[in-house]
Amino acid sequence: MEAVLDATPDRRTGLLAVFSSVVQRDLLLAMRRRADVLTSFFFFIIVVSLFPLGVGPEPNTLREIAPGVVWVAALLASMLALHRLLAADYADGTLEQLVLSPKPLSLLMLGKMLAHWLVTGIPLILIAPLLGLQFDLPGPALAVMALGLLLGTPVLSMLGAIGAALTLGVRGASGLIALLVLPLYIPVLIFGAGAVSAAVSGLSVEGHLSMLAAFLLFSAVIAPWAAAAAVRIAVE
Amino acid sequence: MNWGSAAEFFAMGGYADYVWGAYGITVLVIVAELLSLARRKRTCLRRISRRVTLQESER
Amino acid sequence: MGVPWGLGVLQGVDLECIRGQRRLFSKLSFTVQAGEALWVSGPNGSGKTSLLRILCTLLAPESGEVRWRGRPVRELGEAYRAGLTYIGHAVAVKDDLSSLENLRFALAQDGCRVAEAALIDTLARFGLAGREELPARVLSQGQRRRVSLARLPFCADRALWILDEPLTALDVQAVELMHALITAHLVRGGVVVLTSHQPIDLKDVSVQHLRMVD
Amino acid sequence: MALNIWRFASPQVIYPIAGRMIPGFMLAAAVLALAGLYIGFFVAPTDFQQGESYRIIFIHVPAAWMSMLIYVVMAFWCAIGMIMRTRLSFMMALALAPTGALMTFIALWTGALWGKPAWGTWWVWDARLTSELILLFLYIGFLSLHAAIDDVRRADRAAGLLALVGVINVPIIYFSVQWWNTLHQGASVSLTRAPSMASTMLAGMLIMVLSAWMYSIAASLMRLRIIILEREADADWVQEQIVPIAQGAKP
Repeated sequence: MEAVLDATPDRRTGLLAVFSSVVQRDLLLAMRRRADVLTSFFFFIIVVSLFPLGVGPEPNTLREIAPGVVWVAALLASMLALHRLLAADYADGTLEQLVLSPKPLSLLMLGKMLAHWLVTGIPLILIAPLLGLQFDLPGPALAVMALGLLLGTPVLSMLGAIGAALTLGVRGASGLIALLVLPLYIPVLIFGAGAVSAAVSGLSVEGHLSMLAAFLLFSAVIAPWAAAAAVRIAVE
Repeated sequence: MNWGSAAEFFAMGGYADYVWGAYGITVLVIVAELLSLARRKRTCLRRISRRVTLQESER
Repeated sequence: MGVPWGLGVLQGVDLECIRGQRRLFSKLSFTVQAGEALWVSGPNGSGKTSLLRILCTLLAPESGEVRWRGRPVRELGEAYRAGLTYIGHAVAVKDDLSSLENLRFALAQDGCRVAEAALIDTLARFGLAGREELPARVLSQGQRRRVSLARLPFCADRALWILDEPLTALDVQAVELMHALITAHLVRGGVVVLTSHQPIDLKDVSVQHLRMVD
Repeated sequence: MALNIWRFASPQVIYPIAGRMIPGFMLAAAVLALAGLYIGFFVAPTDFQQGESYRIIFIHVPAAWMSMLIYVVMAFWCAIGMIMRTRLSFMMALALAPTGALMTFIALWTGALWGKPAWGTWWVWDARLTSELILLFLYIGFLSLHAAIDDVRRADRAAGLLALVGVINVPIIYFSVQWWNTLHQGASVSLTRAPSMASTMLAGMLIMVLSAWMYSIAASLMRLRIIILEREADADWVQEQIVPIAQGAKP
């Protein structure tokens, strides 16, 4: 009986270990619930494939609308998965423990955003060029699309996490998240889709991609702080 | 003075629908806002006074 | 890096809490010395949980403040959280993870890495022998609470324990184990604040009783 | 303690003060509006390009500016509320939001009505109109988040944080849309770029901006008083002082 009373831990770990434990746990949970992960992935594919049915198979128009279609679908797919990011932790009390961790909450939130991006963002980046082929996009445009998504989808996860945190435990949260977060996504949509259409018409894409990189850095600064503040408000 | 007659003024150089439409909407919105504020205040006061009379009847 | 011992004093100064439109309590003050427990009791809805959440900075009081060793906890921030363990009313256990994984991640999140063997040994002591690998989904409410309580042996260097209804759904043996754990922590000079409907009678340690009124 | 100064601005103190200020602001708004419209319609000349339809700017530009300004002021009060933890600041933000949303709504409609004769379509994807539309979404987001959360104190702080995140993003959204607009249609389409303004046109517009400002303050203060009543309904100062007056003579 005595031994169990003060089994002092082996070692106090630093910030990086705590950060990676948050990411690890979320990835493990995502793997355990693979169905959730695939729904947003298939949602992306289905939404993109709907447009040729609606607009018609004519390659020129498809090539024209492809950048916008793929990016809007990416926005919606990543937003679909946001609700899962925090809602379960809020319900079962684990989010409280995260708030009470001795490490800064904004960095732990960054960990959750990273986990969300790895689970929903990366599959979009990999499959998007494939779907681009359906829209008869040339090779370089597909590369720019993948690169644009690589820079843009983390921003979607980060800004989306703020919306998810603000709507924790609120009625109709999934609809509300869209209303709160989509306006914030607009700059990413403009420059992401703009990059692909510039690539299609052979123009330079450096400007667009550097703007996306700027948004990435900008949201990496404000999103964790804002999400942490929102979580503290929700947990109160 | 830009306008020869009242009729000319209301015609607004052929843009009557657009100009008066714009001002009409603005007036409509402002009046609607003020009315809704007044109504909201009335219902709030009525609810409070009903609660006051309720408390007094209990005491 | 745990908070050093010595003057382990937790003070509530004129605490006031308003939830929704109701004032749960106001002008609530108390002092808990090192090595002393504070047992908070009272009917449901009397603000027990809110008081504990104020003490661990999850909830900001309407007025008044909480002091740890004379310094307001708002100023201490991370330093205060580093010396604090809070086990809430909600059992912080993920259904999809096994009890072993739940325990490991709960401790990792608090910044302490523990060998696998020690985890399994502790879970066994908490009556979960053989159930370490099962997903928490299949465990009973009492077992799930024991998984979240299994953290406590590893929080010996955390001066302040705040436990919300730790004894609910526990069988006699687990309650005994909890009494032993809490007593051991108090003997080390720590401070334990807990809520419970059953009286807390610990041998040769002082337990202050704070009764909340509805 | 330093914080107490803010406690002084308690709802009970502000309620009568706001009450006295409202008639003044309303009167100022009316007088300025009459003066502005008089100049706008009877003094300002016809625009050689757009004829008489340009006179819509006397209502479109003030509404557009006010919608932007109110959002910033709203975010300011939310920041104050979060830093100083004063509930009155949040009430002020909540009082401003609907008026801001209505100003955005007016700006959109008058913009569309102005664009129709000039470009033949009701909706022009002009940079400023598009940004105005997005600003309306931000207002709606603020109001619906606040309405969706039952606990008033949490609703205040959550919507307040959204307003802060929003106000940081407004310039980014504005310049992205601006850039997007110039890329796709070239600069010529910018409808609402003020036409070469005769001084009287400019004067009329600026007076109308002031009038819109006065009106927004008055409307927000009226809504603030109602929010105070709703939130302090069971406070005794409301029940003893306000209700009897309201039932008896006009306050």
